[in-house]
Amino acid sequence: MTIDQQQQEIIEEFSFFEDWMEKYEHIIELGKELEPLAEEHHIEDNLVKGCQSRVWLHADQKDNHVVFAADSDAVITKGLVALMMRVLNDQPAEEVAKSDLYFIDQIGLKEHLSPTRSNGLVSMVKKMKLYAVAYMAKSA
Amino acid sequence: MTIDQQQQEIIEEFSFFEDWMEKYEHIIELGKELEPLAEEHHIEDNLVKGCQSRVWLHADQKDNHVVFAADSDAVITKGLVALMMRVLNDQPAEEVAKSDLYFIDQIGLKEHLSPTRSNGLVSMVKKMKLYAVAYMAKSA
Amino acid sequence: MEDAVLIHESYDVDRLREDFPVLEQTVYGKYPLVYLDNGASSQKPKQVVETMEKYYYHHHANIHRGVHYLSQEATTQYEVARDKARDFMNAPHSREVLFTKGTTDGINLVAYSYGRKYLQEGDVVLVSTMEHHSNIVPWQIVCEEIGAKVVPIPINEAGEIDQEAYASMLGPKVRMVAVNHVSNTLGTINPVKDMIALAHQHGIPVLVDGAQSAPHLTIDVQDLDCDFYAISGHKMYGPTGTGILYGKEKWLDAIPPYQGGGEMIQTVTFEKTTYNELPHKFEAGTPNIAGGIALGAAIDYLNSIGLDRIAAHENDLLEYTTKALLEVEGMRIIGTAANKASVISFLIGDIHPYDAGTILDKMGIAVRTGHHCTEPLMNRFEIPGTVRASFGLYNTRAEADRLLEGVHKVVQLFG
Amino acid sequence: MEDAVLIHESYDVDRLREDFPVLEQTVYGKYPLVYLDNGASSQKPKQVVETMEKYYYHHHANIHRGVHYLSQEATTQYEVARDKARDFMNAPHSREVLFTKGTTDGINLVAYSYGRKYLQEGDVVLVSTMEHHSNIVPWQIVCEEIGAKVVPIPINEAGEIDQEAYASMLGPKVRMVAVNHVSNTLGTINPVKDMIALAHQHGIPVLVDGAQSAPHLTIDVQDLDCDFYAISGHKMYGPTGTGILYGKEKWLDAIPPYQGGGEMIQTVTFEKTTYNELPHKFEAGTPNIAGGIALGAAIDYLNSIGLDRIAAHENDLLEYTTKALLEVEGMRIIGTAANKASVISFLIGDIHPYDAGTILDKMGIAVRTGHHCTEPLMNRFEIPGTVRASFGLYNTRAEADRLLEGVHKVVQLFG
Ligand SMILES: Cc1ncc(COP(=O)(O)O)c(C=O)c1O
Ligand SMILES: Cc1ncc(COP(=O)(O)O)c(C=O)c1O
Repeated sequence: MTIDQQQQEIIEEFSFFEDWMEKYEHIIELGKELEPLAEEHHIEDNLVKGCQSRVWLHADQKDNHVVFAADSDAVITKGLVALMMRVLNDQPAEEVAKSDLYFIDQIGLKEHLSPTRSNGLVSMVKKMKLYAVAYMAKSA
Repeated sequence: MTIDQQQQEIIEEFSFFEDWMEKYEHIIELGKELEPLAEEHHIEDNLVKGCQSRVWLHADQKDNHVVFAADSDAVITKGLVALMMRVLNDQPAEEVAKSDLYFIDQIGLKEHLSPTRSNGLVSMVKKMKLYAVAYMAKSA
Repeated sequence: MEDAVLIHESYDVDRLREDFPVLEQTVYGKYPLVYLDNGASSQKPKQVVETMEKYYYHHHANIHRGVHYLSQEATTQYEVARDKARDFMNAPHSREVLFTKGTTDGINLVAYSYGRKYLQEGDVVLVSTMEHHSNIVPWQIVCEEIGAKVVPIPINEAGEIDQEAYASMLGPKVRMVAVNHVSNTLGTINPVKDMIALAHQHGIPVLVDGAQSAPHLTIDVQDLDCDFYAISGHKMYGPTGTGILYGKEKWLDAIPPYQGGGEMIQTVTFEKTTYNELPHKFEAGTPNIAGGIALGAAIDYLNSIGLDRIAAHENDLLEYTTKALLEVEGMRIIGTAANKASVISFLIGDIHPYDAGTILDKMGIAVRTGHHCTEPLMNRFEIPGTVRASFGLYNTRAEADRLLEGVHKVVQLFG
Repeated sequence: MEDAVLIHESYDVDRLREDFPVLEQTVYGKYPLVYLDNGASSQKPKQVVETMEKYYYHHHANIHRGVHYLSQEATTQYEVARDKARDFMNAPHSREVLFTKGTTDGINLVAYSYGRKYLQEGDVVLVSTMEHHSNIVPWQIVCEEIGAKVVPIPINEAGEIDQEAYASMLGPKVRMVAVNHVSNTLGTINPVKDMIALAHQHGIPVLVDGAQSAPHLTIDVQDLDCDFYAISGHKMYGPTGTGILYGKEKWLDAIPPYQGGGEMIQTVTFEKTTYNELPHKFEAGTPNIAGGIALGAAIDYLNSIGLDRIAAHENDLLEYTTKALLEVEGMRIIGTAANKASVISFLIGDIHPYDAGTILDKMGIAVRTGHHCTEPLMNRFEIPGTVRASFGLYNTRAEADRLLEGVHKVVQLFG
């Protein structure tokens, strides 16, 4: 699936929830289910600092695709990380670099991506795109 | 005349004025008539700094009395200085030291004695009393 | 006990809430706001906002040195506000009462001006482990420049300063003790009076960070005998961008000015500039005139209720909430000092504060989460942060119940 | 000429005056207030005061790092205000736009942080002879500490910076040029763009004191290519206790922080503290949140009228008043630069400014008298001070006539 198809799928998935509680329950579920980040990647270098919660992001390259693995110490952040992974993981570097992540807004979680939220998500997304750009440069 | 008598006299004098304009005309008159301060007393040491206008104050002792001479570069300040002189000049040091200068308030010129007015008057009055206290100490 | 009931009954919190229009709102469409983030900033009563409005609509002008009517009027109001602040802290003289932007600004002033005059290489500034960054970083900056050191006084598990350790750390190299009166994270009320007396035995001055005490305790700088005391307007129901720094005249006279500019000078030439008298020496530039005057209104407001009665009300909420929270499984309260103000930091099991805070927020309950600008304290307790509920004069038991309801929901979701 | 009339006609000053309730009063019982002290501080339109009120009644909370609704809301509003300030000055990035207490605060920040990093013994800071104390004393303080020198650039009789002298003074020892855009005493609009270009040829950065330009001129920091630009909110129809400092990112990155505290750190430990990114690195402590947001409203207000139209209106008042004043015998206008903003400083014969100001005040006309915090300038002209009338967007020709009436009265009384 393309990045946009993934976003559409998530938007649809969230459209069934009646209120924020159901939505958050789902996010928490996703957070708990997120594929664990290998212990060796829980390192300072992979740490994306947020003041409220911390995010670890590991990136790798496979063909022209970027492969991410990530984790957070807060479950809600982790759930949002999981959504980001569904959208951006294992996608062509070029697509990641130019992606417009409108789904967060559309599922009503915009505030979590506010730069003042300090939960590490904004910085994580920025970093994911930077990785993508870097890989593109390398393979160019 | 005592300090209080002088104050009463001034209050009466000012009670005849119909409006501020007449009052200020009188003050300006008094300012212009103020006995000039001898050139040799126009010195840094006698300067009472105000930010808006400057006052020079010279003090001397005669018997138990304090004798003042003063000047200002602004005419209105000079007029007020003249009033102060009438009240405090050549009075017993003790009386000067403990004097309560209510006349300024009663003739409606309180604002000129506000510490924030920066016209040098407040500092001058403070200095006059300090002189009086100093002379009392000397003669005690 | 009967007295406590009396105080409680005569404290008409519903009436007081009417003074705070901001409290009347619902958030996220359906939840009446429960504002429990008073430690970060309190709300403002109408009396304060209306004072600013009145000032701007009738009296505004730049102050000091203006000859005209409005300027005299504005100056008088500003200086009256200073007098109110003096009374509020029981400072001996108004010239020892400086207007600042807030506690941070006040502490920076002291760190800069006192530090530059009295700190030397190898000297020590003692701060407690529970200090707010605002009472650590300014000292680090000046100490680094001079080659001095900021050394933390340890605290115990309850979150109280280790007084024995403190006594043993005082010595000839120590040039300043800087501690808060009330901890913003733990709620601990520190025995600053005793600590000051002890420091003075060694000839060491003490700065008290009163950001959290001002809205809760009666401050008496003469009784404390502190050398400096800094508070923020916005935490005591006053406007943002305001604060007061009390300093003993002997220090304020001795130390160099902080900022340069208008107001703070006597005369300026390119050869030699001389400085104005106190308090102006430390008040460069056009001040926050409307803010200062409105801070005076906040002080009037606090006095009209009475800090004692406010404290009694808040203590009731503190006890009530603490007791109820402790019944939640896995509840851990960070900060269990014997003497506490109405601040409760907690963690539930291994639920992350951000998770808890997010859900509480969604239920309309405003608490703060994170390190509360006290990272060394977080490191001391080896925790990433806490959830902090802090009460103000307008909070109610019903709101405490809402918090508890929220906590139960959090447990249900993450437990 | 027709264009000028058009601008004038379409500028509905009576309408605008309705936005300023403070102007409606009579002073001393019978004189409608004529407020001509805008150079010291301007009045505030309802739009600004109502913004503060609305903020406090609906949105207040401490900003940044708060997870809850109100905090997010307040943060957003504050950052939107920063963006407005960025647009107002045409700064490239919001992170180059720092909130301050005012111009004095902004200049002190630069003097401290830039000075500490780049000034060395024997270095020179150039300022003009017409600088406000706020752009002299901060430099004197840091220079004295470091052993550098503040050197004045001379001005001519008209009150213009001597550009030849300036060019000749630039050299390898000069580490900073600090000049105002518009002189608060003379009204002179300085050719800062050319001066900056010249300084840059020598690799010297330039700070522009924009306290007086902000309410009158369009500021474009990219076009000017200035390194720092400082303004005050209270002089541009915004609240007291606010200001903006623009700084080029390269400098703000390179220089050390100014105040220490919350907000401005990345992490704090007693071993090592690291600083936050721009703009936060320079914004320690809880800021003047309501003030910043209301400053945004002041910018909106100015934009809604248009600075060009305001300037045209004020220039009309300047010309009209200057011409009429010059007909008074003994009139001496201090500051006759070719390029002037709406500030008129004058002396009549040897009438003392304090005398003139006192009588004008009694007639309800608010002007400023004294040295206007520019003592070196007073020394340059060998005068004790001036009477200064400064116009704002709401002043009228009828008010200028009142000033003239007052001046005639002064002449009659003291002449
Ligand atoms: C040219 C100039 N610079 C600096 C200042 C200082 O501004 P503030 O007092 O707002 O800090 C002023 C205000 O009087 C000014 O006119
Ligand atoms: C104990 C303590 N000190 C200092 C501060 C800093 O106060 P402000 O941000 O108002 O400068 C705070 C506020 O968070 C605090 O709680």
